[in-house]
Amino acid sequence: DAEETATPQDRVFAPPRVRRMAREEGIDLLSLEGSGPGGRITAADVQAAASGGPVGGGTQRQESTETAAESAATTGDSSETGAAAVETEGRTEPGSGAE
Amino acid sequence: MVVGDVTTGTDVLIIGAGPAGYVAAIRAGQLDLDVTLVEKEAYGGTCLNHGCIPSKALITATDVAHDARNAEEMGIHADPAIDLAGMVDWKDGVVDQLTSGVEKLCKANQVNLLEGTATFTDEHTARVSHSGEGQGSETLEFEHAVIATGSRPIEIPNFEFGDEPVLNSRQALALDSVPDSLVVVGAGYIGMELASVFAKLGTDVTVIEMLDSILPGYDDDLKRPVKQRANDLGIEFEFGYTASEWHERADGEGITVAADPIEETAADGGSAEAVEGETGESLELDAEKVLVAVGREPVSDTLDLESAGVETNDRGFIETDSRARTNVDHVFAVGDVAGEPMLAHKGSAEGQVAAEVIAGEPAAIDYQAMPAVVFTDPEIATVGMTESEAEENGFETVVGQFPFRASGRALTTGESDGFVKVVAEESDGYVLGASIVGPEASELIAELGLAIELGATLEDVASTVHAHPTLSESVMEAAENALGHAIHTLNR
Amino acid sequence: MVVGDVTTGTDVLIIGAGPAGYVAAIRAGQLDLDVTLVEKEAYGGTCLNHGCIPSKALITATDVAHDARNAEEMGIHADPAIDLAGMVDWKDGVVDQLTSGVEKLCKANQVNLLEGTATFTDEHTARVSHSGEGQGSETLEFEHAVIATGSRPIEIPNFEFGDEPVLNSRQALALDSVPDSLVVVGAGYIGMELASVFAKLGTDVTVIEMLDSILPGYDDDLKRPVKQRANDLGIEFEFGYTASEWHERADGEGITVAADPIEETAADGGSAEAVEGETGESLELDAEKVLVAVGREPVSDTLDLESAGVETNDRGFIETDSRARTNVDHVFAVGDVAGEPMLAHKGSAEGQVAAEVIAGEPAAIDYQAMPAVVFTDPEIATVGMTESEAEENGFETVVGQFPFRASGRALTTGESDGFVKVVAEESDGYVLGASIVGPEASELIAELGLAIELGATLEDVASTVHAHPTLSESVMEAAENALGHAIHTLNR
Ligand SMILES: Cc1cc2nc3c(=O)[nH]c(=O)nc-3n(C[C@H](O)[C@H](O)[C@H](O)COP(=O)(O)OP(=O)(O)OC[C@H]3O[C@@H](n4cnc5c(N)ncnc54)[C@H](O)[C@@H]3O)c2cc1C
Ligand SMILES: Cc1cc2nc3c(=O)[nH]c(=O)nc-3n(C[C@H](O)[C@H](O)[C@H](O)COP(=O)(O)OP(=O)(O)OC[C@H]3O[C@@H](n4cnc5c(N)ncnc54)[C@H](O)[C@@H]3O)c2cc1C
Repeated sequence: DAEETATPQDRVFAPPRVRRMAREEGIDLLSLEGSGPGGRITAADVQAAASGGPVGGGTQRQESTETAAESAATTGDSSETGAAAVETEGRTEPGSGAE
Repeated sequence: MVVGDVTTGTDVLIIGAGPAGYVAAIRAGQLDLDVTLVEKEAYGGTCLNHGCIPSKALITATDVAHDARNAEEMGIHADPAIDLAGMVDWKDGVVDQLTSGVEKLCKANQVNLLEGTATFTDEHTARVSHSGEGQGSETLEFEHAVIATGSRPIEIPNFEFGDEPVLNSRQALALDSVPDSLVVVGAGYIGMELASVFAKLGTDVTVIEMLDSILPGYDDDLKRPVKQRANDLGIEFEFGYTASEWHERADGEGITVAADPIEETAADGGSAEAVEGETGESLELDAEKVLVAVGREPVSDTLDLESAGVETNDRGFIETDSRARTNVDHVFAVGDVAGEPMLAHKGSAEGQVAAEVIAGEPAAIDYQAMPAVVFTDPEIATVGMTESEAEENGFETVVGQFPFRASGRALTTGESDGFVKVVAEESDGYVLGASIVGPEASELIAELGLAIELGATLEDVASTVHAHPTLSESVMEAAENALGHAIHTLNR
Repeated sequence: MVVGDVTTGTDVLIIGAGPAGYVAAIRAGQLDLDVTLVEKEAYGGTCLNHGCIPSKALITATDVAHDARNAEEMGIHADPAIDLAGMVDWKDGVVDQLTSGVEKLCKANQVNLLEGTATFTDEHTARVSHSGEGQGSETLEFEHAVIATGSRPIEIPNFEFGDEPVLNSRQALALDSVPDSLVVVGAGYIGMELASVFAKLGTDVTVIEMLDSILPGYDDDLKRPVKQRANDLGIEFEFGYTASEWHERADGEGITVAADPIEETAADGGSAEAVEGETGESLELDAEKVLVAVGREPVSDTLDLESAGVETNDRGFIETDSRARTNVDHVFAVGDVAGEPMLAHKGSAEGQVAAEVIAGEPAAIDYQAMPAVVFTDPEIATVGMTESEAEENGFETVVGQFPFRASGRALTTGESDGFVKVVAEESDGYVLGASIVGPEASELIAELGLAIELGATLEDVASTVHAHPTLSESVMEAAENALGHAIHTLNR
């Protein structure tokens, strides 16, 4: 379904998470053929390119430093005490500091 | 005009011109189907005439006055006078503009409009009776039918909507003078929206609710700012009570509404208000009017559905599949009559699907997320799953939150109660749901609905640049918070 | 406090605590870098102290009064009195709350805060001089520096900001009494936002603009509702003129601002106002004050940039690459000083990238779309490409539009001027850009920004269910219109 009136060559249609993955992997998104709707580049396309072949289970995805933070946030937020913690932290937010 | 009994044929017969039916009709017209839309009362249905639109018009208008009256902190001193008759005229003008718009859009899309009440006579014919004087009825043969007859307010024993001081939401929205006092039965979204409107008009409002809190079904943290604001407006609550009857007062100065405590609630002490020294005792509330807003029921019993072979479930809803089809293949049902959530946009979405399926398109109801909004003060909006729903569905979740009191934009509007909460799948960060309570919650939820539909992750939302200063930055910050790197609130 | 000359070291030196600098600092702190943030004046920079926040606070507050005063149609009769001193106090309270929040957030993220003015002494050191009495200066050694010194208002000949009746935006936002009359020089977004504020406060406002329309750079259809509303507010415009000088009036009753016609405009008859029988003649406008809002210029000349070897372009901006790096590898520049668009969220986004790059992350400025908002009445918001930009970029485009007068929600708020416009790539339907003028444009643009970032298509936006009744439905309808099947407006 790629037509002649294809999109200008320097525009990539891919979500931010995929763009970051490509940067992490050192892959130029312009060199990829998107497999998503309308040719959108997906995470799987980047993974495939990174591993030089078709995609596997998708579990090899590199997480940056966020992984640790994510799990910390989960343990904190999934319980009642998590909610209480959010309240407490509120004291250092802008907007809550006015006397 | 058709007088007497004539038989005409149509590809698609649509019964009911509310947001489900008229949208189905317009879409079917766009798809070059021959469509007849039958409406017995008013184009636009409940939503445009007696629901969404008039309620939101009065909410906004009373807010303009309320905001000005309460802006002393901002250096504004105003004592607005409200002329309810004038306000209702304005609201009626808005309604007229929209309903006549619907009529025009139907015509422009080649929809045949027919005024009358439709009943099925068999699987492929319906009778339409015209109510006007000298108007008879006619028979319509159809290839496909779309039932979009909507819902009506539920009556409770001893409170008949015909009796003068007893109001349903439709009648409450049409009052042209402000009652001194009002009892609202039911603290669902309609009851709560109207309770705020009247409180802002200066009415003394008391809400009676069977359960032990407002807005059943919503998470406590979402309700809290709404309950607080309602208290600030002077709205009184009687939780754990059910309205039993009303009578004119002996002094002729209004009515008394009696309410009985709910056994369970009183027994387990669930509601502080209900037990406080008067367990088991009935309440007597004096008021000028009583608004009954305890829910809505499908209009499926006045259609002779049996003649067409269409079945309903035990609550009267017509069950449908993902193509909006009933148990009868060529008959579809959309909107409130087809089940929960009874919301206008859900009906419109189903209406589009029905029209497209009839036209042979591969349409289906496969939304990942259906938004819902409560236009209280502040607004509540939700889309997708709550944290506990996500967990029940087997997801490991991560949650991010951002309080509006940390939003620059919220502070500049003087409205900073509430928060944005985003629920995502932990490992890949896919956004599963969101809930917002606070300023413009109804608008802010749209971005998160799109995020869910597109399979966006927290990172996608967090790394999209949001304009400053806007409330929408709070959506981004909630996503960043879930990722552990919000800028304007602390993480962990 | 440090007195005398001491040398300390820091991983990351950030100069300037505006939305670019403080966000870089917080993010760097989150990434466990050792950060020092130097600010010479006030945490939060221009944006929080003299820009975005105070302007939006006054816009919202004056709107509350204006809306109430003009709600007779809705049945509301009010004659609000505005106490500008009180309003400014409130606004200052909002600013204080936010700036002290920034300070706390920096500390909570282990950012070392240093008050003083920084100048480079060589590629790896800077001197910070403290302005307080008895305060000396100190030398800081850094591994990386982030320049976030922002911008300042441009002065024009004969209008010095120190002179009492001549105001820049900062001074205008701090006035505590309402001027009877005001000349605004420049019809860019800052001039237009403040012109509306003062008109709503009751000031007679005249805007002088060199070009032949307001808001240069925006499409005519977006400007039209804003110009119309400005006219309705009684704002007068003199297009094709440039302010030449001002003098006190002989009667001591204020000043006279003189303006000369722009040659070209007068010559080609570009501006009706400018040519009408007085081509080539100067204007004399009497007023109490004059606000000069002709643009902003980077603060890059007070930093001894040469000592660090950092170059600027001929407009004084520091040019950077997609990692926010200057020509010197370990020195970054973010925010207004790093170039257009000079918007807070652009600076914050660059600040985050700079911090992440310094921490070794593969961050880059690779946003597909940067939103921009003008908080006029009504608001204008844009994101991504306009139709003509898309065509210049080689796209075949399809455009969809939805007017707010067809939006139920817009009608219920009494604000239905304007429209949503979506520009998409024709063959696959990718959303490329959007522009909105009308109610809550600033919030509605967020969904379209996300759509562009995600590579969403028109169909994605159109088939996402949007809550009814909301303004966000207009976004969906504009997408449907581009696809040829909008429900609530006619499709071509
Ligand atoms: C006070 C109030 C506020 C609300 N606010 C909101 C809100 O903010 N957002 C939201 O999403 N929803 C809101 N709702 C709910 C919303 O109004 C309904 O979900 C929506 O109207 C359902 O649309 P529908 O087309 O299914 O039915 P309806 O709108 O009820 O329309 C059905 C139509 O069918 C006609 N009809 C019925 N039987 C026949 C027959 N036999 N022959 C011919 N015509 C027939 C009726 O006259 C009616 O016009 C509100 C409801 C109320 C009461
Ligand atoms: C009236 C007005 C309204 C605006 N409205 C909006 C809006 O609605 N939305 C929007 O996006 N943008 C708006 N802007 C623009 C916005 O304010 C700027 O884009 C933003 O402030 C730029 O951020 P920055 O961090 O780059 O610089 P700034 O905010 O200018 O901060 C720079 C900081 O650096 C400090 N500094 C400078 N030199 C030194 C030095 N040598 N040593 C130590 N400190 C130093 C300054 O004191 C200042 O605090 C508005 C601007 C104005 C004037």
